[in-house]
Amino acid sequence: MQSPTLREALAALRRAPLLTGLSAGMVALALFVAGLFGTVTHNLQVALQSVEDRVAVVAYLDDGAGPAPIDRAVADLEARDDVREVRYVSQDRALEIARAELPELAELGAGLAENPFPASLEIVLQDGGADPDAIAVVAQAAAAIPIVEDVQYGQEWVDRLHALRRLTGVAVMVIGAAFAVVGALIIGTAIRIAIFARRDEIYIMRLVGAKDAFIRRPFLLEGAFTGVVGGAAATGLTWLTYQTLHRFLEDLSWIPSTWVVGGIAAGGFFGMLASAVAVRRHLREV
Amino acid sequence: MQSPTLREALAALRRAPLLTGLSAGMVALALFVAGLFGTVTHNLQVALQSVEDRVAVVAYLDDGAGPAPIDRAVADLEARDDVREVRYVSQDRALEIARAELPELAELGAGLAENPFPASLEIVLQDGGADPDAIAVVAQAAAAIPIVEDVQYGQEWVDRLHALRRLTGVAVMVIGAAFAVVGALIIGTAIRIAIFARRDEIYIMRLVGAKDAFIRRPFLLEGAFTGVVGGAAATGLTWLTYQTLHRFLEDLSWIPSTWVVGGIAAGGFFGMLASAVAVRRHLREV
Amino acid sequence: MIRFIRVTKEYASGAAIEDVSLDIGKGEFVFLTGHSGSGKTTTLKLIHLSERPTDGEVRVAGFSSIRTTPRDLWKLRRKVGLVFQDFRLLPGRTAMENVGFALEVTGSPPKAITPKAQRLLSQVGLASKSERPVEQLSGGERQRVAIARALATEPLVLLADEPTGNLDERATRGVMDLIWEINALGMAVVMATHDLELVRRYASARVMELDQGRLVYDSSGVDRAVTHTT
Amino acid sequence: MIRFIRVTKEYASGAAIEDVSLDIGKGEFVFLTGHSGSGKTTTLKLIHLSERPTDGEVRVAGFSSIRTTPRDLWKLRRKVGLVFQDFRLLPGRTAMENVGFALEVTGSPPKAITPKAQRLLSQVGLASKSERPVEQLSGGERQRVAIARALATEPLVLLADEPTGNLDERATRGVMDLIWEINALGMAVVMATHDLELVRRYASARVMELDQGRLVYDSSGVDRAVTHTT
Ligand SMILES: Nc1ncnc2c1ncn2[C@@H]1O[C@H](COP(=O)(O)OP(=O)(O)OP(=O)(O)O)[C@@H](O)[C@H]1O
Ligand SMILES: Nc1ncnc2c1ncn2[C@@H]1O[C@H](COP(=O)(O)OP(=O)(O)OP(=O)(O)O)[C@@H](O)[C@H]1O
Ligand SMILES: [Mg+2]
Ligand SMILES: [Mg+2]
Repeated sequence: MQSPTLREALAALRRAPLLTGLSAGMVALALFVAGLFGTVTHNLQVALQSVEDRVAVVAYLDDGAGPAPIDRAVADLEARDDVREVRYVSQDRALEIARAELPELAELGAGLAENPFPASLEIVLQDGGADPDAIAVVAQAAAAIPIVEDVQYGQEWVDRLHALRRLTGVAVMVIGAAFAVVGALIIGTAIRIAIFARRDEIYIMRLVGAKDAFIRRPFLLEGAFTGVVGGAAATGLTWLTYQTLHRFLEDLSWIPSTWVVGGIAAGGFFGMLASAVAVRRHLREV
Repeated sequence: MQSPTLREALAALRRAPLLTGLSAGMVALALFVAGLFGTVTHNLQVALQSVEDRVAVVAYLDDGAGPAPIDRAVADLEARDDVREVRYVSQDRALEIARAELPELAELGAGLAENPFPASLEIVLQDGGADPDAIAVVAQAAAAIPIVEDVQYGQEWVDRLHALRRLTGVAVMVIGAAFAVVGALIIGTAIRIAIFARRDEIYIMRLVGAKDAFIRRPFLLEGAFTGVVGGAAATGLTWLTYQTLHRFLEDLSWIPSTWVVGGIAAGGFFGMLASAVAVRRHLREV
Repeated sequence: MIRFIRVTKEYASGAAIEDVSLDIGKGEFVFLTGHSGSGKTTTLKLIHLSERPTDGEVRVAGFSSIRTTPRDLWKLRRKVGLVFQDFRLLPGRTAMENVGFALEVTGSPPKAITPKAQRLLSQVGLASKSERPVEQLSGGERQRVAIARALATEPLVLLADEPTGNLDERATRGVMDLIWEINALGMAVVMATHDLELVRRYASARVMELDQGRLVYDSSGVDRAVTHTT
Repeated sequence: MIRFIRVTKEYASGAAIEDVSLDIGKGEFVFLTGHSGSGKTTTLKLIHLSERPTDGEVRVAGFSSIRTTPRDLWKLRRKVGLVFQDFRLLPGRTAMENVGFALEVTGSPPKAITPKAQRLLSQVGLASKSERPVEQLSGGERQRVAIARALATEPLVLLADEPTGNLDERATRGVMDLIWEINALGMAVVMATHDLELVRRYASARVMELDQGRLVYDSSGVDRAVTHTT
């Protein structure tokens, strides 16, 4: 004979495959919702990151600045730890960009006596540099360079981005917590119902002299199994949804595989935990 | 004695309140997810609408155009059915806006010999006017006015918005369908489990000579009840989540009350339907 | 009323009933005896069509095992009263509700249900416990509720599987007298039992004995005439 | 072995056992008789502590109803073999698995389980049906599986609630002989039954009679000595 725990768990599956299947399905659905939420969250993060990457301090240069001092300024700034990249934007390029971004400027052009846009250095900060204080430090450093006439860093943008980050942080936490609770309740409920359907059996086991631990173990295994199967199925469903959406939204990216593995493991652990709680409560009631 | 159907349904509730409660809870959770999704969808719609409202045809005016012909042009355009509003933007105002939107332009200003921005008319279309063809018609009409030098209508923007609309349409449909299926499965599963737990009872009823319809009816009522209670609870949960988020995201708006009522009614109808399917299948199996 | 035409019931594990033919008339009282596992319960299941024969035909109160669809089973069930070896009461309901339920299902006028159920419960000696959930009744009490339920619908046939298995002598006599009385009014009774004492006491009843699924003895022999004495 | 000290068990509906004191020694064989509803099942439930007395104390094999916590109940249960009025077998499992389960739970060496279970099933006459799921067994067969299970763990006390209620004469004799034999080896037996025939046949056993929850007769009277004859 195999281990009693394994055998009992398999017996449950064999005797009531419907029930176990339904529980696993329910868990899968709960985790699927979590998976969709994860996909949205992940893509939000990616999107935010790409916006953050665009946060740059712009140092406008004297119109007369020559190539040598400009190169030196670029080198100096790039040497800083908090700066990732420095890009030089010439006067001509600035005009071009302005034309592309503001339709009204398309009207300008050859008609102008002189290019009104100054040359500039776009200073891209290291990751996580969107913090207003960190930006101010870089801006001061840039302002200290002689050929720099003025430094701008889109105060408004930085603040807005910060607000957005806080907001999405809160939203992710609140909705994420809601989903986690929902998932927890669904798994727990599914397993309580499974136990409810087998209450006679548990009662008989006790009458025959089984220790609580002995009764509990197969349920824990079953819970873990249900959780893992549910988690795997949820991953499959999320992947299908992702694939479908991906056809229309090419920017969409798949959640990191660590999340997937973590999610399935959490499903298993969580299934076991929910079983433990449900059985413990049930054993106390009988 | 009351109606047998009602009595049986109440008896089920009385005998296994846990089971009925758990089923209703599960339905509530499924519908809660639907509620959250509804909130997101609704707010996406609101956001899209507000972006669409900003879609305008811009007619740039001759620098020498006097007030009288401008007023006439405004009046003519506003008389059109497909135009909601026409706003006059003077040369000075155009420069101001440009400065606010492009930091580089802040450098400009007094230094310029002449304001390079033309005056313009911003023509806001009626709701739903973001359709590229409708815009082209208005643009042609505007171009035909003598003092109009050029007409721009952000071809790129309109196209992008259209793409976004299609995209969100697809996303809402796909994810919405996924959630609907999830909800359906959860309700159906919860009720199948409830029935599974009562299989002996159903069997006995049949042996005593109960017609299938007689056996089925209390389950239908129970399903409808579960659905409505679940729907109401889901509405409560969604409302709480909305309230919490609203504190941080002031723009968030509550889903239309028709959706709420529709959702609860759908929950009831759906619970009944799921019960019907589950009982029918069960009765066929016994 | 009940006719088996060369009926065989095979389970995966072998035949529980083999080539049994029998004929039970209206108002007959039949004891079905035989060792444990000889096929008594299976025979009763075949009569109310909760099992279908694998071979042969069962005809009961105008219903044939060959033609009756699952959809129509309820019509047959209303003509047959059942007392199971394991009671099969509706859990979580009172004795009253269990008896009342059978009446309700078979379409008794709602007003008549409570008094009738009450009367039946008194007849089996449970008047004082009618409002008790069946889980809180003793084994013998449950068995009597099951008997009251089976009699409630005034069936044409009563099928009883060891109805006295959990009853003491006094209760057995009470229940038997009740069934005997109703039988005298025309209800056929098929009672599976291994209580030979009981069979001996009601000597005027017909006795059939099963052995390993075969009908090995029938007291009414070739002559199927009914002799009913009280 | 078993001692009731002024035990009363009240249910919401009234007292099922009232002020009962008794003392059953090691290796005694006791028939517990009484009418339906007199408290036989309740007495057995009190002995294995699935019900606790509302008043008084029950002591069994060193466990007291007052001090034993629910966590420790399994220790008592392993010393008590149970045969229920309604069998209480684990559904969906074979006869073999049901008996084996009891052995496993009580920590028998895994290798010994199958042969021992097989031997017990043969002793109750079910050798050929040991691999059959219990749902597919007849009433009497289930009852014998329940008896085999109760005996499997070689308990100090066997509590049997109408263990012959679904058995024919032959099976009854087989089962009784088996229990009687094991009793001779020192296992105490408390058997609730309303089969007075049985009580008469095993005349050397002690007889206790309950009536409406009171102990109204005890054949061993004041003298608690055991006279065991085979
Ligand atoms: N569902 C089933 N599947 C397989 N075999 C079955 C099934 N039900 C009964 N049997 C077998 O059929 C035979 C007859 O069973 P049945 O229940 O009719 O016996 P019985 O005469 O009622 O016995 P008892 O007096 O013990 O109740 C037995 O050997 C039993 O094991
Ligand atoms: N859970 C319960 N709740 C309330 N009353 C109960 C409960 N269990 C038993 N009773 C009552 O207690 C009394 C004794 O019941 P018990 O089951 O001990 O009788 P018994 O002697 O085993 O009878 P039988 O021979 O019919 O099995 C009965 O009147 C019964 O209705
Ligand atoms: Mg039987
Ligand atoms: Mg009893």
